[in-house]
Amino acid sequence: MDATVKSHFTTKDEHAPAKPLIFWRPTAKTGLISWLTTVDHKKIGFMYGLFALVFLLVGGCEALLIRLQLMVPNNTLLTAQQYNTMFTMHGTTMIFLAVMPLGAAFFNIIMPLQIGARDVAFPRLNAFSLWTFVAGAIILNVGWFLPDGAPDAGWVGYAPLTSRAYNPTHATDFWVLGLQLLGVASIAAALNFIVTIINLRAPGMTMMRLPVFTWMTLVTSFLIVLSFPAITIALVEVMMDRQFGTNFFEVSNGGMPILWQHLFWIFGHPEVYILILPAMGIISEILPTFSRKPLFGYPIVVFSGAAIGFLGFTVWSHHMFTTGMGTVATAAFSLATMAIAVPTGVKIFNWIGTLWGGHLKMRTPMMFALGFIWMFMIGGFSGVMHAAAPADAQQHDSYFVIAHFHYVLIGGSIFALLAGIQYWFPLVVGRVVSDFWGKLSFWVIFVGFNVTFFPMHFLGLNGMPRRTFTYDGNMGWNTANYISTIGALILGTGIGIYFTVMIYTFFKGQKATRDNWDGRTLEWSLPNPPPEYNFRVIPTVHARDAYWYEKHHQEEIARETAEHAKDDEAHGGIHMPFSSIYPLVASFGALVGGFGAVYHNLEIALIGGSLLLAGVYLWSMEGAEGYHLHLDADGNPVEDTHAKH
Amino acid sequence: MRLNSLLSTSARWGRAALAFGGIVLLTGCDLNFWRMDGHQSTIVVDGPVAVSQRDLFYVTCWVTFVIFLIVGSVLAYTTLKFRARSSEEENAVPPEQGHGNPLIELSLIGASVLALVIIAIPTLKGIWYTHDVPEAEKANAYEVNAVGQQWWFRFEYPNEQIKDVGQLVTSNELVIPAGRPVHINLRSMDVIHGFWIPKLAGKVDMIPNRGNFLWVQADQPGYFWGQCAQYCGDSHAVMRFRVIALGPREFNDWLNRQMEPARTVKAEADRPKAQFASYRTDFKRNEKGWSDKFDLSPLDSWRAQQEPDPKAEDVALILKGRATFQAKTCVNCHTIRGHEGMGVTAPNLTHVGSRTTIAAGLLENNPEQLARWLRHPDEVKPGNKMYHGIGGMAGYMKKDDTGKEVPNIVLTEADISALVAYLSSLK
Amino acid sequence: MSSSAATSSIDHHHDHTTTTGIPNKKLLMWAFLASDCMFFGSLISTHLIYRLHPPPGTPSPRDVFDIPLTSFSTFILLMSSLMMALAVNAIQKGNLRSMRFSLLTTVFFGAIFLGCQVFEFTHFISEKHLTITNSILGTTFFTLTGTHGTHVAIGVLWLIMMYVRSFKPADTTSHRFWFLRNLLHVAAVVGLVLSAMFTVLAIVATLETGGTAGSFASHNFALVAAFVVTLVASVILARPSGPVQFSEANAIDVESMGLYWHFVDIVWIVIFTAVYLLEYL
Amino acid sequence: MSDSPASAAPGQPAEENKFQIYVQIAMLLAVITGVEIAVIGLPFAKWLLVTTLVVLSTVKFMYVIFFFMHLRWDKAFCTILFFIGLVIAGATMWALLQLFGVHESIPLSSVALEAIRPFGQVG
Ligand code: HEA
Ligand code: HEA
Ligand code: HEC
Ligand code: CUA
Ligand SMILES: [Cu+2]
Repeated sequence: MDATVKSHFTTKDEHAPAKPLIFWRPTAKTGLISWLTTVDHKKIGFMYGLFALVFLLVGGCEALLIRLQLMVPNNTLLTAQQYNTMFTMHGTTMIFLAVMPLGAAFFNIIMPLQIGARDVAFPRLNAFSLWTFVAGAIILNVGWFLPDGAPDAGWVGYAPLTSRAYNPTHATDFWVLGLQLLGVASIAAALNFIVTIINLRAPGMTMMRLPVFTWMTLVTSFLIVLSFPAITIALVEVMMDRQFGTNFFEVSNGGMPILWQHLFWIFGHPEVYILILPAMGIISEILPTFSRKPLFGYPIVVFSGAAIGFLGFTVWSHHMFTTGMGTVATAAFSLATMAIAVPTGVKIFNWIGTLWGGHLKMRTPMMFALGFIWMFMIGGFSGVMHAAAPADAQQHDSYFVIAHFHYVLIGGSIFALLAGIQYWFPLVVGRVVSDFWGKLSFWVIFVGFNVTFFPMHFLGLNGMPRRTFTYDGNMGWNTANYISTIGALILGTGIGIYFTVMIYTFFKGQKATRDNWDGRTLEWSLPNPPPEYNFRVIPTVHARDAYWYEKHHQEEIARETAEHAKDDEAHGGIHMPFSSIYPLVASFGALVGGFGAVYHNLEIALIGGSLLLAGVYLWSMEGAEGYHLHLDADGNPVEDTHAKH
Repeated sequence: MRLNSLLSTSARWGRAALAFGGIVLLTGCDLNFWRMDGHQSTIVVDGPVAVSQRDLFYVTCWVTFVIFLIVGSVLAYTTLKFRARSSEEENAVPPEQGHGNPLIELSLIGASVLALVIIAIPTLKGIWYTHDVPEAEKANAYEVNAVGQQWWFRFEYPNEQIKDVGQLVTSNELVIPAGRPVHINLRSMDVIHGFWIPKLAGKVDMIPNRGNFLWVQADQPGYFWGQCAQYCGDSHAVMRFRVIALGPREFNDWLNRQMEPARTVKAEADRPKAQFASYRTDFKRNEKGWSDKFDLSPLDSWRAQQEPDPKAEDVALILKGRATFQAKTCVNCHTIRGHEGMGVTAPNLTHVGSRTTIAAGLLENNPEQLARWLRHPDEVKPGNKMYHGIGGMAGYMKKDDTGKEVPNIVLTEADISALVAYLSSLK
Repeated sequence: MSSSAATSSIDHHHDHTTTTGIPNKKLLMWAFLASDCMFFGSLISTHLIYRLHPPPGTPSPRDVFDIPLTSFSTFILLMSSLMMALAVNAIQKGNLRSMRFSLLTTVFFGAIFLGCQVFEFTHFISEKHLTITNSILGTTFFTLTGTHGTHVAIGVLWLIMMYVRSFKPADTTSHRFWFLRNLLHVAAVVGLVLSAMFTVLAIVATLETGGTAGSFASHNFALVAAFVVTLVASVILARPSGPVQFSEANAIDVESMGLYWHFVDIVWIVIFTAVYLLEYL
Repeated sequence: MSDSPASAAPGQPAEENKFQIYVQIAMLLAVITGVEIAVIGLPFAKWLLVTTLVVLSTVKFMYVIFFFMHLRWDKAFCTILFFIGLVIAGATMWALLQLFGVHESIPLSSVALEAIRPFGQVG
């Protein structure tokens, strides 16, 4: 390390310099303040996960209300308006507040560990992403508690239904600004991950040695960074229309509502891959570990992930086959969509190849992973049926679509995320979930899920439209709907078991051994839970499945580690970033500003904006400072050159 | 021992299946959730467009089903075969650390591409076929305009010009000639709607400021269910419509009658005074709006609806209804051609009595349901414009100076029965 | 210009602490700019799509636009890009004074660009009757160029902050009030830029309406006063007061900011062609 | 620009002559802008002029990113990173313009209504 780098840290002089009070750096390691000001990627990831799980339950309860309303024909449990609010918030919540942040939680906690880094590239930016996400979530949901009500224009918010004329209350403004903030949070986080993966890899960790989960993190981050701007612009346009009377979607002045759909789906389709690629990454970690052999065809799995990401930008109009695009455009998007089945199939084949010849350990994560392959395959096949545009003309906006995307979203994303939680739980929390209860929850979820969503294929083919709060009893939909609701209750019970067991394990579960599953990637080389500084010594990577290699070349690695530890000490120990309050301040400013914008209140918007600006300014002035840690033989900090505490 | 565990596993599954079946049977359902022969089926269909779409669906279905069988069997086999059955097996010397096999991977890619080509070819054919009326039949095609509005449909017949008035306009029930391609222009006046007659063709959206169209053909005379298929606000779910396909002669008769102005009932000396039963008033929210009889053979119901039944008509009441229609400002929004009214923001009611449904396909058009609609439009159709007003025109409610909604049109039960009698007479 | 001693010790193109050798901040900025391509891509697409099918009655952009003015501001923005590049060049060689000068010039050009835009907007609105609400052309045009203008304004603010930051004393212990001074300094320069801009705009307005120097002074006394005060304050606050912290090591900060600034410039290159020039064919 | 920095080996910082390079490029950019403005007055076919303008502004674009923004001297990785965004954004813009350019997308508001389909007055 050269001199320039060190100059960022305060070790030059023994005494920390006197600073204006505003540059106070919080040092608490426990308690509320420590969580609010933390820049530790593991804590941030943990909070992402916690919020996401809460919203998963919220979204799930909304889903249950939807299902209860549709249990029997002509039901009166919910009013039309309540129902419309319910599916809008269900979709928005599940996608933006549950699955995406759960993905972010894994990116945050696991990815730096897998590449042998001590943190992400911009720890404070990471905190800002988290808090801005929280701000967005608040704005999105605040309508439940206000007279205007929560958003009810569908998760796709098609113009001109979102215009003042058709949606005069602030509900839609909440939706617009909430999503806007979530977009900022996601982009900031994704930029951070991109830089981290590219720049913070341990020595020897070449791109083609990256664990597949990290690769999928990278691809997902690119998708976020490149797709969110489209919806940002679309939302800006809606907001301008609503607040300043512009004409983007105002038909009487020549506006074209269809433009919203294009901009939305330019974002929206990559978005669904943002939801599935992390899941595929998780599966690509679990299968090798529990088969005790490396991923089959690593390069092609990685490449197909990137190909899916890239192709994801070329197919958006398959959500618009019924908008009258004309034959040529329809054909082009139809073919492009089918093409995605190829790289996706490659993944499925390689996963099976991974299993082939392995010693399959049938533990809970493995059960969910296998469930994923089956269910995702079914969801993918109905996707291909949609891709055949003329057939889609019958399926679009029917329950067939609902069946398709719940198979890929629950059978795909959620199954994989639940698998991932079980898989990394021993590492992050240090306890391991009971195999019996884990498997039980899996089977209940698996059965409940299929009972809920399989009949929906038939509902859709039998002409049941989606987003309908009621239906008549003479349409032939009664049985399937009834079964589906029973299924949802079973599914809910399964998820209930899953989380109960999880919470129990968190407090009382069996302690996990180090490297609980005989893991293959670097995160398993750490004690559980991993210390604040992650790696005592930055590892040197010699092969794919770096930790597996380490375990089989222990002497060589021990020698290397000892040398590097000495080097580290010579450079003044492990440097750690200070906590900071300003990311939180800046996000709070964004929250206030968001409210100001919703209510079209200039003063509040200005206050929020100034807070945001002040937060960012102070954040930049306080600088990326940190302190140094020295460790004893057991890895406990012995001396902390950060003098004041 | 293996057999034992297998037995106990299957016993467990069996019990689970029994329990599940029990739940379902107890609640009186039959398990045939896979039935696909409803009024809006996309599988049991009646026209060439829908047939081609269904056949394409079958292609995709079979191709993916075969792939599923193959991949699934391999996956199942692998899982069962390589499963570790004991902790010794789990912790045995790790298996060979293989890294892949390019040949297998490439051939699987090739196979996938091939499978997709099988789907792609009929897809491309279908895209061009379903897009517009085939060239050869263009000359024979009949033209209609369908306009979506929150939450009902207006249908226009540009070929049928009425002197001094313009084209023929109807609402919520589209009557088309059977055995002939029909080219439907799709327009919207407010938000995006979707025009979908599952048994005749897949949907196409009605998008403001966009000139979409669709073609359908009903092979036989028939009665078809239609549905708005694009979320369009509160009452999207109950934005429905009906399509009636008629043979050439019947269709022409229908057109001729529709071109006539609204029917005026004359007092005739020998006509007995009809007795009106009082209408049900205790409808629950979302309660179904049709009778079982209607459902049995809807086309016959429709035909029966065309003919006035002078014996059941109370002339005085009808006349009173006509006056009420004007007095209560219904005319601001509705048109009854030949009688009063020039409103264009609401369904054209000129021949409303001859339709089988009202309120955009939601309710059967019988006196009881008509009364239900007039009494509580908002309960029948949440948010509807007849109740809340539209485009500055007050409905049952209007906005006062403070922007609060206050009652505007108030109908007594007497008004309602008069209006029902009048509207029902408009055959 | 040949190498000063400091130059050789710092290699600007390689950062040993990162895997690729590219500094994190630079990578972050490039990734962000990739994202911004999509951002402006969507916005420009919106404008062009509506230009493709204008509703009847849309005013012709040719009757609205003022190509000489826009060409001038395009030129100005290009020059600001040049100054930005020179600022990076200077600090990479440890030449603080030269960097400050270049930064200020960049700010100056940026402010001129913004001033032109303010002038353009007010002209379009008051004389050409093109507003953001009265036609789709106004809607997309003002939103697009306004968003670009906002990017420029953020850039100017950032430049000013970087400029002021270069005065942060090396030894903050002996300058207890350095942060206050820093804040004041930012406020002074921002005030200077704003007051200068609006003073010039006021002069132009006076000239256009045929006013005299006297009428200008009487109408805009406060503005001129603010200009003078902030100018003096900026000069005073910029007086050297001992060694500063800012050095070649900060070149990466300036460089990342420069990337942003240049990007705003290339977006304008595209807008100038796609939004303005193409209308004249 | 004949003695362009192309002669400097990549990776080796061409610190010495960057000042001149920057100034030269700025001049070049100004000149191209001037040419662009001149081009719009020329009496040539529209497609030719459009092509010329697009090419010219692309050239300006490339000069700025490769010289002012140092891509030329930086690791290729930066270039790749940016071009991923640039290419996807460019391709999306192109696709959007194509989609809206076709006959189906002509909004009703921009044509006499009859021109698309008979669509009489409402009522
Ligand atoms: C996790 C999210 C996710 C994923 C991964 C996918 C994956 C795919 N989706 Fe899906 N989709 C959604 C989420 C997702 N989708 C959502 C949320 C909507 C609805 C949005 C809304 O309207 O609200 C939607 C809607 C949607 C539509 C629009 C339907 C409509 O509204 O009319 C279409 C149309 O083409 C489509 C297609 C596909 C295809 C082809 C894939 C492919 O990627 C699938 C590929 C996978 C396989 C094919 C299986 C495995 C492959 C093999 C075993 C190889 C061999 C197979 C073949 C050769 C066929 N999806
Ligand atoms: C990742 C995304 C995701 C997930 C996980 C889910 C999960 C579920 N969704 Fe989904 N859904 C969407 C994304 C998702 N959904 C989207 C995008 C839409 C479209 C919205 C739109 O049209 O705009 C949609 C729409 C949608 C509809 C269609 C509504 C309509 O069009 O009218 C339905 C109907 O059944 C439905 C059902 C369900 C069910 C039953 C679950 C279940 O999986 C939920 C399971 C969870 C729980 C049940 C809660 C957790 C458990 C407890 C709190 C314990 C206590 C409970 C018990 C003991 C019972 N969803
Ligand atoms: C503010 C305008 C307005 C007024 C006033 C109004 N209506 Fe309506 N009416 C509508 C609209 C809009 C609909 C379609 C509602 C829907 O289906 O969503 C409708 C539907 C109907 C229908 C069903 C038509 C069909 O074919 O489905 C009838 C019958 C009817 N109105 C009768 C009346 C009577 C009688 C009055 C006077 C008491 C009246 N309307 C006053 C706007 C109005
Ligand atoms: Cu109209 Cu839904
Ligand atoms: Cu999609």
